[in-house]
Amino acid sequence: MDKQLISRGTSRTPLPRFMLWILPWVAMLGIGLYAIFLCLSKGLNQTNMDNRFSFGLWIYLDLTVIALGAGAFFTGFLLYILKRKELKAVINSAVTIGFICYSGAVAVLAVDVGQPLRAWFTFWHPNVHSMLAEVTFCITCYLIVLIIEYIPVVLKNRRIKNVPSMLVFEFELHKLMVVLAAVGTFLSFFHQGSLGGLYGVLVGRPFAFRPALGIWPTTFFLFIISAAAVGPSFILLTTWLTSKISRKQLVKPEVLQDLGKISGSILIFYIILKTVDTIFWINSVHALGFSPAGFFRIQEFGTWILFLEIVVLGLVPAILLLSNRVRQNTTLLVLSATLACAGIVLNRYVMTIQTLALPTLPFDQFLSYSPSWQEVATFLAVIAYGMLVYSFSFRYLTLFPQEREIQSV
Amino acid sequence: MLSLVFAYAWSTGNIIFLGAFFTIVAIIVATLVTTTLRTLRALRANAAEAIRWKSDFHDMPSSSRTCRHVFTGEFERRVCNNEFNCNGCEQHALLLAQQNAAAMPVNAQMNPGFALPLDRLYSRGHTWTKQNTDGTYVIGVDDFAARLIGTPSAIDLPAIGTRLSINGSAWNFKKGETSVRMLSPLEGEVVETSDGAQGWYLRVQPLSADVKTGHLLRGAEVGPWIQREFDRLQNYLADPKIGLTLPDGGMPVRDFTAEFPEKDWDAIYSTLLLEP
Amino acid sequence: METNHTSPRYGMVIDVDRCTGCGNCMVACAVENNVPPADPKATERTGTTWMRVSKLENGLPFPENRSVYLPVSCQQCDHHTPCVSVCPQNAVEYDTESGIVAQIPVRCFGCRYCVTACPYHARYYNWWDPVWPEGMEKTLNPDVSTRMRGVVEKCNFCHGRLQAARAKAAAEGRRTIADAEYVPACGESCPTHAIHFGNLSDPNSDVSMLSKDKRAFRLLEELGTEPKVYFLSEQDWVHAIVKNKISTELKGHGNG
Amino acid sequence: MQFVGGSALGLLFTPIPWKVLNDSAIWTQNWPWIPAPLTGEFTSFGTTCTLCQSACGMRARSVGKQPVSLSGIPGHPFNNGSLCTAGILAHHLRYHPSRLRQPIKFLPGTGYGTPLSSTTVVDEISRCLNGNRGPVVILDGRPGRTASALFGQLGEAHPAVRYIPMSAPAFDVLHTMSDAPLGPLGYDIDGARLLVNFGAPLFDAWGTPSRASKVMDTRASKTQTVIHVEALCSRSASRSDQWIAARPGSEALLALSLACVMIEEKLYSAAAARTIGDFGEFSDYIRTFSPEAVSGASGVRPETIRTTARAFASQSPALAIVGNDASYETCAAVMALNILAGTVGHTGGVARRNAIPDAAVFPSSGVRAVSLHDVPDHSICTLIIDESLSGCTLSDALLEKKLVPKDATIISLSPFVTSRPYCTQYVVPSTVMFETMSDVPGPIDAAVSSLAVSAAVLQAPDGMMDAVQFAQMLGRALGSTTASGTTEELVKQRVAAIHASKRGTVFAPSTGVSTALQQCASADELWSALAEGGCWMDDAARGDNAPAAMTLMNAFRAAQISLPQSHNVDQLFVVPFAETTIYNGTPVSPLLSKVSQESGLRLSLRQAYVNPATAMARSVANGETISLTTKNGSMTVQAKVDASVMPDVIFVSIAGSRESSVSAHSAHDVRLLCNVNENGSFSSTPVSLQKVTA
Repeated sequence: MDKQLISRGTSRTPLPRFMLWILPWVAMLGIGLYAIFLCLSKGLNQTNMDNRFSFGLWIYLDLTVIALGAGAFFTGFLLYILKRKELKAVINSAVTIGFICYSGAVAVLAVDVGQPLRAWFTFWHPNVHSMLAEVTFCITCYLIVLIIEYIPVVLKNRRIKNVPSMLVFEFELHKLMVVLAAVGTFLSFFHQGSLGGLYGVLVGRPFAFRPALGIWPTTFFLFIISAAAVGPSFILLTTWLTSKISRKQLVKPEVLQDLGKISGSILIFYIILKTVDTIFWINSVHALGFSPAGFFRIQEFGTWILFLEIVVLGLVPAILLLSNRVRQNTTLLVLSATLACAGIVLNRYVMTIQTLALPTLPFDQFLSYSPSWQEVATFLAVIAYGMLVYSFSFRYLTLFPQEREIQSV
Repeated sequence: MLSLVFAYAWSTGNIIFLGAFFTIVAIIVATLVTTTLRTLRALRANAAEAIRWKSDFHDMPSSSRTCRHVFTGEFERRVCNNEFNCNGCEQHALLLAQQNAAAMPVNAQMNPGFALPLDRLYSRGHTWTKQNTDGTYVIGVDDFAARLIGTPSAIDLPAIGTRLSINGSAWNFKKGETSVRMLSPLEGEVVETSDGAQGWYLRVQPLSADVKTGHLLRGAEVGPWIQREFDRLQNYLADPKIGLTLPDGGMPVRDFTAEFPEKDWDAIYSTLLLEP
Repeated sequence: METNHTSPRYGMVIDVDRCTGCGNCMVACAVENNVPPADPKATERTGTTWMRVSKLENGLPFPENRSVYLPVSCQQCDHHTPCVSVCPQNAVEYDTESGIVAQIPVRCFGCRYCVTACPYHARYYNWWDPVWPEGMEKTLNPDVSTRMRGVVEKCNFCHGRLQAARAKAAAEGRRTIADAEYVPACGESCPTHAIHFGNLSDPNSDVSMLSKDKRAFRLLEELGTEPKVYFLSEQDWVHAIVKNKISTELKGHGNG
Repeated sequence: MQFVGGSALGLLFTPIPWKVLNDSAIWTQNWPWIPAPLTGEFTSFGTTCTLCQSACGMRARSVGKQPVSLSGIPGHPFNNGSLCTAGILAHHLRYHPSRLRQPIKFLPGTGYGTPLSSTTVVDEISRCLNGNRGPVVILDGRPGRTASALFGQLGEAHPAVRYIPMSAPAFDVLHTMSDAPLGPLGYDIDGARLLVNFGAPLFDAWGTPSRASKVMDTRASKTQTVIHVEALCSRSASRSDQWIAARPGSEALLALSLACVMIEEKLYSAAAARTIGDFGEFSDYIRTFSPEAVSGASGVRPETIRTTARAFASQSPALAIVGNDASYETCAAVMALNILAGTVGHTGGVARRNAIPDAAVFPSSGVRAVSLHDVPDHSICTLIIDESLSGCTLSDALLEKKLVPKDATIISLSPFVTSRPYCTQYVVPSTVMFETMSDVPGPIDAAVSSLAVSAAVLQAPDGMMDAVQFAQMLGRALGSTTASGTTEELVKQRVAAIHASKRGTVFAPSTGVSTALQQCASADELWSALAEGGCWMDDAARGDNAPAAMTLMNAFRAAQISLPQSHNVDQLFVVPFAETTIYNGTPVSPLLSKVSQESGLRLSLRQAYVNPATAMARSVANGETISLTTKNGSMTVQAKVDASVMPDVIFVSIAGSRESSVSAHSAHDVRLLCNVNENGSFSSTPVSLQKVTA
C-alpha cells in the first residue's frame, strides 16, 4: 500500500525507516498538543508572558516562520508572473513550505490570543488602521490561497489522481494558478509588510517605531523586501537539507544557484535600505526623548547585535550570494543562504523581543523573559508539524519534479 | 464590516481596505467556482481521459517525449510539447508537406530483434491498431511491451460500449503488485474484448468516419523508435557497477520482467509505457 | 481623533510631592472596577492594577537616595493614541464626548497588541479567570461588569461614574455636570488629595490651571500622544529624570 | 404559509437578524461561571470603621444593605474624607477566605486545631476558668469600648482575674513612669511645632488617614517641622523635613543621646524636671549615652544629635513619637524625651485626655491600670485576648514569657485562626465589621477622648460572637456579673451618658459640621448622628495637666539599653520590617494583593529589602531568592534591591499577610529568626546571607 502511494520512478526509504524518522516528530507534536491543550483550557497563565512581555516566543515564531515562508509567494510570483520556468523545480516544495509556515503560524496565533472563539470579531468589527487587522485579513486569505495551491500537489499523488474527478479538478485548478499566484503575491506584500508595520507603528516603543512613508512605517517595506530576499534562501536551504537527508539529488544544481542569486540580489538591496533606515532612526529617536545609544547599553543587547544583524548576517551573505564563484560551490552557497536566513531570524528577534525588553518609562527596568515549557513545546510542535507535513509530502507527493528525471538519467 | 454593525462608519479607510479585502475574497471564490464548474463540465463531457493524458504528458521526462521526427533523422533533438498530438502540430504538417515519408526505407538494422509488422500503426504507448474489413479496429500490444511485461498476472479490460479516447486508458495489465495502463491508440467504442490469445485485446468501432490516426507511428519511424525504446530499457537494466551485460548478447528475451526481478519495474513500466 | 473642544476632555493632575505611595488609589480602583484579587501565582508583571503606583528614584546611593511615587494609570492619550489604532477589532475607542479612551472587554479577543503598544504599561491582560473568595462577589460594583480571562482591560477614568453622573444630571434636566459630581475612585480615595480630576477643556477648572503650572510634566511627552494625565513636582530631580529617560533606568534587570 | 416564508426571507434583508447577531456576539461573551455583580438600587449609609481605633467616618455605597464600596466622610474631624488602604476594603473582611466559621481548640505544639461546637467551647472554657488553676489575665487590645468596660468588670468582680488594657506601647511605658494614673493619653500632633518621629509611619497610615495630608498642609504655613529617624528612606522619611538615618535598633540609644544632650546642656524643662522623682539617678544613667558614644552604634554624627536635641528643646512645643511596633526600650527613651521637654500633658505634646463621661453606666474602680510588662514572668495560667479587632500588636515572645510554661491556656476571640503553638488555645469566632454593633474609641493622634459607633447592617453568621457577648459569656463562665443587655442597648446607654454630660462636640455627617453637644436636643439625636458615621469629641483638657510625679527609672530598670560592643564592619543584620501599621499580621482583604504581590509597591510576605551595594557584594540581583540564617534558624526570602535602605541590613517583611495569621507564626515569620530580649522586643540580629540558585 505504502509503495502504491509513492510516485513512480522515485525511490523512498523503506517504511520502517520512515516510521523511525517520524517517530520523534510525532512525540514532539504530541507534547506540543498537550501544551496547547493546557493553554486553551487553563488560559495563557501557562505561559511566561506577562503584561510587560505581552508578546513572547509565539509572536516571534509567527514573524519568523512567515518571513521564511515567503519563499512560497515569491517563487510563485517569479514562476507564474515573471515566468522564470526553472523555478518549477522547487515550486511544489515552496508551496508546501509556505503552507506549513502559514498554517503553523495561524495555529499558534489561535493559541496566543486569549479568546480564540472571538477571533472572528476582527472580521466583524475590523479596525482598518490596525496592522494586526491587515495581518489577520491577509494571512487568513493567503492561508486559503496556500491551501488551494497545495491541493494540486496533493491531488497529484499517484493514487489520488486515479480518481477522475480529482485529476480533472487538479488540472483545471492548475490552469488558474496564475490568478492565485497573483493574489498570493498581493496578499503577501501586504501582510509581510504589515508584520513589519506591527512593530513599526508602535509610537510608544521608540526602539521599534519608524516614521511613516505614505501610510506605512519603513519597517513595512523592509519586512517585505527582507522576506522576499530570504524566502528563496530558505527554499534553497530546505531543498539542500532534504537532499542531504534523503541522499538524493532533487534539483539540478543550477536551480539552487539561481535561488541563491535571486536571494543575494534582493538581500543587498535590503541591507542598503536597512542601513539607511537605521541611520534615520538614530537621528529621529532623539526627537522622541530617547537616546539611541541607551537602547544598546545593556550588555545582552549591545551594539554588537546591530553589527551582527546588518553586516555579518546581512552584507556578508548578500555579497557571497552575488558572487558566481561562491554559488558554484554548494557548501559556500548553502552557508551563505544559512547566514541570510539567520539574519532575518535575528532581525525578527530584535524587533519583537528586544523591543519589549527595553524600558520606556523613567522608572522601568530592563526586562528579561524566558518562555515556559508550554510555550517552548508549542513552538516545537509547529516545527514537528512542519517536519511531518514535509516528510509525508516528500514521501508521497511530487515536491521536486526534476528528481525523477535526474534519477532516470 | 457592514453598516449594520455597531459603530461602523463609511470612512475612506474602511472602503479601501474592505473593498480590497472583498475583491480578494471574490477572486478566490471565483477561481474555486470556475474550477469546479469546469471540472463538472469536463467530467460530463467524458474528457477525463483526455485530460489525464494532457496532465501526465507534462509530468513525463523529456526522454519519453522525443518527437517522431527525431526517429526519421530530421532532428537531432526535439522534445514534443504537444501531447504527441501530431494532428495539431504545425511542425509535423510542415515536415509532411516537405517529404514523402513512405519513400523512406525501413532500416532493418535499427530493429534490435522485436517483431513489429509494418501493416499496422503504433502508438507511443506500445499499443498498435489495425483496421478490420468491417471498419472496426483491433488494438493490441506490440512485441516490445509484450516482452517487457511478459505474462501479466491479470488483465483488466474495459466493458463493452466503453468509449476510448486517443491516448486515454484502454485497459490495464496487472503484473505482480504493479498495474500497467495501456494507452488507446485511437478514439472509439469498445465492441469486443479478448484475452490476447489472438494477438489483440480490443475491437473498437470508431465514433466517426474520420478516424484520426495521424499521430500514430508507422513505416520507417517504427524501427528507430523501438531501437530508442530498447536503449532506454537497457539503460534501466544495466548494472551500474559493471555496465551493460544483457543475456543473448543484447537480444530481447521473452520476459524481461521475469529475467530481472530485482529491478524497479514499476518505474520502468511508468517510463516506457508513458504512465508517470 | 479630532478633539472637540466644546465637549469635556477629562484629565487628571497628580501632585507627586503629596503622593505618599500608600496604594489607596490602587485598591479603591480595584473595588470600583471589580478587579479580582491576585491569583496565587500572579506577579508584579501578571497582576491587574488599572492604577499602579510606581516608585521613581533619584538614582543616588543611600543615604542620598530619594524617591517619589508616580500613580500611573491609563494616560488617556489624546492624539495618536497608541492603543486605539492598533486594536484589530475596534475594542478600544476614543470617546469624543469625554476624551476617555475606552476599552471594550467583551469585544476584545486578547491579542495583547495594545498592551505591547502602550508605553505606559497601563494595559492589563487577564491571565486568569477572575476569582473572588466565596461570598465576596456580593461586594462587586453593580455599575461595572466583570471580565473573563483572556481579555485586556485598563483604566477608563471610572467611566461608570461618569455615566451615573450624566444620568443624574439628565434626570435633573441639566446638560452639563460639575467637576465635583464626577471623580474617579482613585481621586476620591487619595488621603493626601494628590489627585485632581476634572475637565481640561474648561480653562477655569482646577485641572486646567494646574496642568499649566510650571511644576507640571507628563510622562513621555515627546512621543506626541498628548496624555491627559499630568504630574506636579517641585523637585528638580524629578523633572530631570523624567526628561532624560533612558540614561538612568538601565541599572538592573527586572525580575522574571 | 407563503406569507410566513416570505416574511422570513424578507427579514433577512432587514437589519434585525444582523443586529441581533452582532449584539449577541458582543454581550453574551462572558463565561457563565464568572460572577456577576448584584443588581438593585444603590443606597448609601454612614458608619465608623472599626479596623483600628482611628474611628474613621465612612460612607458605604450599598446595594440593599450590602456595602459595595467605602469612602471617607468629608469633614469628619478625624479622617476628613480619607480612609486607609485597609479601611477601603473593610467590607471584604466578612468574606475573608480564612474566616473562622467554628470554634477551634489547639493543643500545644500543633499547628492544627480541632473544631468544636459552639456549646462545647463554652463548656470547656467554663471548666477551664472554674478549675481554680491560677491567675487569669484579660488582655484588651482596644481599651475604651463598651466591651472593655465589661472586661474591666470581670477583673474587678473576680479575685483571680486581672484586666489589662493595652494602649499604645509608648503610652504603656509612660504609665509605668508615672507615679499616679495618667488616664487616657494621645498625641497632640496638631499642636506640636517640632515632631521628632522615631520610625512611626507618620505619612503612611499611622494615626488617622488624614494625618499625612494635615502635616503636608502645615508646610505652606511652616508651622510644623518633622524630623524622622529610621534606617531607611521610607515614605515617611522622604516626606519629612529632615531624615536621620539611624541603624536599626539604635533608636533607643539615639533618643537617650538626645536626652543626654538636653540634660548636659540644661535644655530640659525645669518645671518638668521638678516632677521627676529620680532626676538625679536618671541623669547619671543617661550620661553614658553621649552623642559621641552613641554615634558609632547609630551611624548618626554627634553634631546631628546635638542639633536635633537643641531644636527639640527650643522649638516648643516639641513632641517625640514612636511607632506601634517600637521596642519597649525605644518607647521608654522617647517618652523620657517628652517628659524632659515638659510636653506631657501640654498642648502640642502627649495629651492627657479626659475619660469618657460614662461612669454612670460603667463605674470605674480607679484601680491602677497595669501593663503586661508588670505581670510577673511565668505566672499567667489562663490568658484571655480579644483579638476581634486588628491593630493590637502583641509580642508572642513576651506572651510566652508571661505564661505558665506548658500548662497555660489562651482563650481568644478572633474572626480568624490565630494559632499560638506554645499553649492550649481556644479560638472563638467573632463577628467582623458590619455584622455587629460596636463603639470605637478615638485615634492615637487626637488630643481628646471621643466616641463613634459602627452599626450592624448585615446578619452575622451563626455562632459568631462580638466582644460584648464574649465578655458576657466569660462572665457566666466565671460566675461573675457583667452588665447585661444586647450590645446595642449597652452602647446606647453609654451614648446617653455622654449626652447627659453635655461635654464636647458632635460631628453629624448629614450636615458635615460639628456642633456643641449642648445644642443636641436628645440622646436619640446624638445616637442617630453617631449611627450614621458621626462622632463625639470631648473638650480639650484645660490648662497645664502635667503629671504630678514621675519615676523614670521604673521603665529604664526594666529596659535593657546598653551600648553595643563594636561590631564587625562586614556583619549583616536582619530586621523585621512592617512598612505601615495597617498590615500588622492580621488578615486583610485579598484585594490588598494590588499593592504588594501585583505591583511590588509594598513588600509582600517573604520579601526583603536589600541595599544595592550589599546585594552586589553577594552577587544577588533584584528578585532573586536569598536564604537568611541566624543562630535561631533560617528562612528564604526574595530580595528586593532598593537603594533607599541602609547597607548591610536586610529588612524582611512581616506584613502583607493575605492568608490566615497561622502563616504569620510559621516558618515565614522572620521574627522567629531574631533575637528577643527580656521585654519581648526584637533586636537586629546578625545574619548570614546565601544566594539560592534555583
